Amino acid sequence: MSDAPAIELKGISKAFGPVQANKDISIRVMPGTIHGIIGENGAGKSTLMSILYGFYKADSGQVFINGKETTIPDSQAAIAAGIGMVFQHFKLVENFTVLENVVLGAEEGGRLMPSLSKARKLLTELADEYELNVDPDKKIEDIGVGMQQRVEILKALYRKAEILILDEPTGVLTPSEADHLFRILKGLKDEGKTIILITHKLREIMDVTDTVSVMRRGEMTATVKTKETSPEHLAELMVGRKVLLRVDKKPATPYAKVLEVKNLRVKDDAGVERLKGVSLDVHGGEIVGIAGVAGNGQSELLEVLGGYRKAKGNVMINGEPIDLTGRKSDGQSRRAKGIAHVPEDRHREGLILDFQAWENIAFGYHNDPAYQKNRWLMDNRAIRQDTADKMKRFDVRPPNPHLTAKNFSGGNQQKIVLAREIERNPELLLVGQPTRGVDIGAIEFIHQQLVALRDRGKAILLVSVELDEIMSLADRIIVMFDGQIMGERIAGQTDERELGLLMAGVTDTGRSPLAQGSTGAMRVGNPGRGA
Amino acid sequence: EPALIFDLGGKFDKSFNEAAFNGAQRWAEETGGTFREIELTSEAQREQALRRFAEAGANPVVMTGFAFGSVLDEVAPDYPDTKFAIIDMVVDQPNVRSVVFNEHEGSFLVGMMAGLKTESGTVGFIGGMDIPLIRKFACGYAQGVVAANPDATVIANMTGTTPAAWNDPVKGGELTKAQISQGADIVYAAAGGTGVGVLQAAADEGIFSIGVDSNQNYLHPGSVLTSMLKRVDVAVYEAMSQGTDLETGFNVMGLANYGVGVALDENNEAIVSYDMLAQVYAAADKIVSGEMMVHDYMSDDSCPALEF
Amino acid sequence: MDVMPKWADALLIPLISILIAFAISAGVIVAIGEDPVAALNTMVTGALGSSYGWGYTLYYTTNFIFTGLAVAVAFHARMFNIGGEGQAMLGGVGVALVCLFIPFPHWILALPVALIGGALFGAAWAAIPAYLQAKRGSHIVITTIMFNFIAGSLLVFLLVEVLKPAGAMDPATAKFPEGTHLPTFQDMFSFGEKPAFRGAPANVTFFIALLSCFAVWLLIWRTRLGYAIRAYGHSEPAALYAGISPTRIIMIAMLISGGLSGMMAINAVMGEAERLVLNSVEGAGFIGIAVALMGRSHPLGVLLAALLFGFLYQGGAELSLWTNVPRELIVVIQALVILFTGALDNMVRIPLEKLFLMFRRKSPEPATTVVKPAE
Amino acid sequence: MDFLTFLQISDTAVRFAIPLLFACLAGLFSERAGIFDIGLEGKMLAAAFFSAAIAALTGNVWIGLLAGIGASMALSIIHGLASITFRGNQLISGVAINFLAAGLTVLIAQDWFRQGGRTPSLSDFGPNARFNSITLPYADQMQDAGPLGLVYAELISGHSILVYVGFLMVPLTWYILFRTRFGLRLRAVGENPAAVDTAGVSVVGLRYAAVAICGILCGMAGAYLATGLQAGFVKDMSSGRGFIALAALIFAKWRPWYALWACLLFGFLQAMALRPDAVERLVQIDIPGQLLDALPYILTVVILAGFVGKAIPPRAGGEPYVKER
Ligand SMILES: Nc1ncnc2c1ncn2[C@@H]1O[C@H](COP(=O)(O)OP(=O)(O)OP(=O)(O)O)[C@@H](O)[C@H]1O
Ligand SMILES: Nc1ncnc2c1ncn2[C@@H]1O[C@H](COP(=O)(O)OP(=O)(O)OP(=O)(O)O)[C@@H](O)[C@H]1O
Ligand SMILES: [Mg+2]
Ligand SMILES: [Mg+2]
Repeated sequence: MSDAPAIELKGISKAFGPVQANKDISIRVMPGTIHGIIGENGAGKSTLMSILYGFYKADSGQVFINGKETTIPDSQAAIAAGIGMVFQHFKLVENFTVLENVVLGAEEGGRLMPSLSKARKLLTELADEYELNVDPDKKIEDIGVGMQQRVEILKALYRKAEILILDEPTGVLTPSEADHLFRILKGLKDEGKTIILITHKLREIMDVTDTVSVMRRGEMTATVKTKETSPEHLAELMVGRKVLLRVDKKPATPYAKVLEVKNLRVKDDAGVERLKGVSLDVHGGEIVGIAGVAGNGQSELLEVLGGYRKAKGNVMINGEPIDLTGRKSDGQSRRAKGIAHVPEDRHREGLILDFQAWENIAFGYHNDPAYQKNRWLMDNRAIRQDTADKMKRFDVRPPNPHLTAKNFSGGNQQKIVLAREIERNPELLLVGQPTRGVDIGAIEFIHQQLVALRDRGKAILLVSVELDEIMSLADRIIVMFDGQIMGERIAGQTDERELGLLMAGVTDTGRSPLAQGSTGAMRVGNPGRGA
Repeated sequence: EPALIFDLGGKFDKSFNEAAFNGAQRWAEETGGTFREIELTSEAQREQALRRFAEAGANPVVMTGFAFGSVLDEVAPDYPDTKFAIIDMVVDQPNVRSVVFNEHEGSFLVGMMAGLKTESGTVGFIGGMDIPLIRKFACGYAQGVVAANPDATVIANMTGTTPAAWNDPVKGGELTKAQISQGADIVYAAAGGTGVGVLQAAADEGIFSIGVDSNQNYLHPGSVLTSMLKRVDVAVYEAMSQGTDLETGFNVMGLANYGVGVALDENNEAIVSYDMLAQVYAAADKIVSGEMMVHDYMSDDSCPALEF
Repeated sequence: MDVMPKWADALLIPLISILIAFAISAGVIVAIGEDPVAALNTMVTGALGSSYGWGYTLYYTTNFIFTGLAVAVAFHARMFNIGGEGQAMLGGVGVALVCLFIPFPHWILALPVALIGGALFGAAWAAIPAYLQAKRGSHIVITTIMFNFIAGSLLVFLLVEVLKPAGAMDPATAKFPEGTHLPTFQDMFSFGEKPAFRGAPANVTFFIALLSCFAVWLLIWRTRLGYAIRAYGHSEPAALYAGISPTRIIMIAMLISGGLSGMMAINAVMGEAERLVLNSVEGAGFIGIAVALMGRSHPLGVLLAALLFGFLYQGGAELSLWTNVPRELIVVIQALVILFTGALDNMVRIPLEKLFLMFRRKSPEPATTVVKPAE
Repeated sequence: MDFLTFLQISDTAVRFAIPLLFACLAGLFSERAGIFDIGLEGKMLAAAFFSAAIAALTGNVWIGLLAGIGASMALSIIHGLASITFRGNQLISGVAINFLAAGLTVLIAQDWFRQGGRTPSLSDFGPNARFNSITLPYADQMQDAGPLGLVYAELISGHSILVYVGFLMVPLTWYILFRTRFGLRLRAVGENPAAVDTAGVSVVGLRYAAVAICGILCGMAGAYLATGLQAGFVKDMSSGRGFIALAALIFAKWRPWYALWACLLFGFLQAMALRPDAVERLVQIDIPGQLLDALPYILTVVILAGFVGKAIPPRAGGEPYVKER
């Protein structure tokens, strides 16, 4: 092993049209180490790694591999240089087998059969060596995400990668799967391989990395030794100022029951049950937070309550049952009942990115009589006026109703959605990931607005994968795992450790809905397939 | 300056439209005159072409094909000073000359030749678009076949029911092969451009074919038994010669006035026997003299010799 | 962030694309040994040089407005309706049935009923592909292509076996009765001695087409339904979230689209031929694609593009009448327009965007762009 | 329907199926690589014209075939530019290509031959100007050697070389797609181009290769029409065959062997439409020819609707591969 860095990037810049994703970035990673990269959403982490892997071309900058300057025009060159990458969004061919996916691009010779049988042998060897068990003949679409990730890692190893990049590998994993992954990574490191790990989770950084780099707004703000830093310090580096983690709020004063959910069951398009009999209720004047690893049924719960997924079971709003399957099971009917919804993904659902702000303010409420000029025509002027008012109240910048939604920054886009939903003064507000990809200043504002709505006596059901957010915002916390409710806690009376166990499907017998009639031992459930 | 409008099959269909073109060409060569012409490529152009020629002072305006009928009926009164000639259709307007042919008579004669020539006892007919006019060809042909050879069978197929049937040699070829496999050793094509495919297939498969409208004997010498001449060229030539004094009204061209007939030339003299010719001429004489009647399908929409 | 100002996107790009298409067309004319300037001259005088020429140009324009609007409405719901041809054929059947079997005393009565007949039949023909798309996920493009062919066969069957008057040779219906005769421009605008628009087929339907443009504009940009259609077109998951039913939008958008295609028959069948002939649509359904693409799916754009194609059609007919350039030249031009405004859009857009980006990087933030939130 | 009639209809069906088969396999390569192609019709038409025109001008059908393939390839490249390089809408590009071919063939034909948009008959240019039918050895003797002999003589023998090539294309396509490295990558690029890209293989290169193969096969389809089935080009001679091939492709669920059966079925339907007499004798009712004409399309719609086995297109089909927005 030489002492030249395994990877050295110098002055890397990359722009996507008008967006400067990477600005003059330099970084050194020593061989045989695990190097973490953290940064907010959109900070440019994936872009930087994709450049290293030859997926994108940098506008300028140099790459040195093991001290030698290397040009990486495409992924073929990166593979040749010994780099392997597991992308944030897997790059697998769904209806190919594991084996075919592994060989793809690394076949030997023009005929397929010989390279397949050769690969099969090698694959079993690799799988044994690294505890990466997969059935080579299963189709990708038939295996879970954890398994798919193994295939991605196997792909890299099959190509004899010495440098392995993993982009947010644990986002879709359960804690135990994540632990397994980190064991594997440590094993690889011990063999002298170099690993770059991108993650949002400071805990993981602290646990497994040797050094860590922080990115902000396309720039590399710092690189530090993990041992010499703390989570608080990293968080500060990430957002550029001191982080205030607690929300200022008075204790809740719950009123009558607003939402009552009984035995809700949902199947997805593939027929897999995603909600397996969920029951919960939310009172006016309280925020109920739902915690859980992404893909354990929280999204489906919001979708059912928001009216765009059909389900079985009973749901009542202020004592009135709502339609879960019939003609009145759509979003319009939900809104008529006083349910507002801030969806998890503002780009996919919450906004029409090509609509202007004022059209987005009417979105979902376009049938509101106040927005109509007469029976036939909409009153666009009224909508624009209303929009201007709402934008002012929610401090949307710039407060221009004619600006197209995609031209607002993430935080301001989210404020538009919140303004639209909260200003309706709904009986029940469903909120999914309200601060995903939003900077700290906006987070504070958004949290204040939610608390204010609560204090007006309205019910709020909050779903978030950020445990911190749940803990600071919710009055009551419900933990979901594999489509079921694992347990319920009062916010002030629990801690991250306890919630983390529940999120992993480990439940104590006393309070679990699952445990009734069971022997009372600790149970570990199986994770469902991730979204 | 006269004008000539070709129907959808196009000027060079080797058949109907080409005959018209030849007539106009002959007129141009003999008189040194010039004429305007247009090949229609779409249905909607019909009326436009008529009007534009009339407007531009072309006179007479000659058009080939029954499909002009209803359009001309409408346009003609708008241009009372222009004379029109239409072939294959009767249009009752004071400034229109309607030329129709006794195709059944000519078809009868080629039918006789087929009946005399056939060895298998089965002969075929391939029509273009399935309209009464083409059935008239088929019916005359079948009568001729049976007259010469009472035991013979006639198989008749139409290419289609739309104008596309005039221009589908692929289908024509396949129909021919189908008829050959049913035993036919002579096929008569009355199908415009589709006939090219019929004659080609017949030549490829080594059987005889009969051409139509123009003299098509030269297309595959030794394979085309004869052609049923429909003297569209004469009709066009006459119309153009009469010029602005075009005699309007109804004009029938039959065997009697050399409007239809059979084609004999060096390309088919080897395959047509003297005896055959003698019988055909005799029949022609009888038809002209009125001694023999060939049934016209279009007179009562029925055919004594063939079922459709 | 928008790289280009709106006007560049809406006007500059189509304009450059059309110029490229025309330049290549001129090249084609040269290649077949003709003079493009003379050709253009013939086309302009033939199509725009007389009231007669205008009468044809506007007749074609009317057809293309309907089919262009049809494609545009479907585009707004992000559906590519290639079935305009078949829907217009069926619209023709509807119009013909109405005109043949209801004895109308006057066209004022006949027109609205025939309009409904045409629109209903056209819409019905669009309904099946729409249903299959909405409920069974069958790709609308493929099903509408198939339905064009099925419509063709159906029309032949109807004309040959059912509607053809006995003894007639054309596969066409009988002439419509006098009471259904729509006033042509000649009827409407001939004052004094010399008739204007003599013999040209443009008729009162043109004004219905203009009204339709306005109606579609209102529908798309001023009504809740239009809002829902556009929202669905931009994002299906978002529409679902907002409680907009995809099935409903797909069905309604396609029914409107098919109805508009069907209404074309008023012009071509009732206004011009006054009987249903086999080929009354003549590819107008396909031209609608070009028209909608060029017009950026905006009714005003559709109107202008339809006018351009109306000119091309009439000009092309004149060209083939007086010169040796076959009418297929228009087909080539049409193909090039579709190619450059539709499929090769990015060929013009990418360099242009780079240009604007360069310009913007050099100059300080122009007033229209985003202000980054201050923190 | 007696056996001989059946054989004869089948014989016609084979000839009708071959252009469909070439075009269908062409579409299969393209669509398996994620490039939808509704321009099969146009490519076939262009190839039909250029093969006939060049065969007429040179008197050599093989040169004609090359010219046809060249013309079809040229259109393929336009389609590639539009849908791969410039990431345009593949359907719109296909529509444009169909029009381009319909217009240009007539325009050029008129310019070159002045026969109203057709080429002169190839039989005027000597025996080598078109593909003649080949009588297989002993075909004549086998005629009377029982039903199998009859099948050999009537159905198997007596087609032009391109027919046999067409049938050979089916196993060849299967082999290339499922047994070679190229095939694996080609199928992958139609399912998930990002996977191919990150595996270090050029998406653009693969897709152009697929589009080029599509061009070659469409070229053979067109050449067969004009120089094998017929002896010359007439305007619009593909008459919707490209779309029937597309229908067959969907019907076959994008698989080569199924494609063969689908094309034979559709060819058979077309052949039956030519023989209303035989059909009527067979089913005892008078089926309108138009119904037979429309049947391939109707069947395809039924398949598309998923009532009889769902046809799932390649997942990345129709979408340009966009790495950077
Ligand atoms: N393919 C692309 N085309 C255009 N812009 C892109 C593309 N990929 C990323 N961007 C933009 O570049 C910026 C950096 O994105 P990148 O994906 O690198 O962020 P990230 O740090 O990985 O964020 P996350 O934590 O959400 O994964 C963002 O503004 C993003 O919108
Ligand atoms: N994918 C993209 N395509 C086009 N423009 C983008 C894209 N992503 C971001 N932008 C532009 O970049 C700007 C910054 O967006 P981004 O979401 O990264 O902001 P931010 O700094 O994270 O702000 P906020 O803190 O409010 O989220 C926005 O104004 C937006 O116009
Ligand atoms: Mg990322
Ligand atoms: Mg942001």
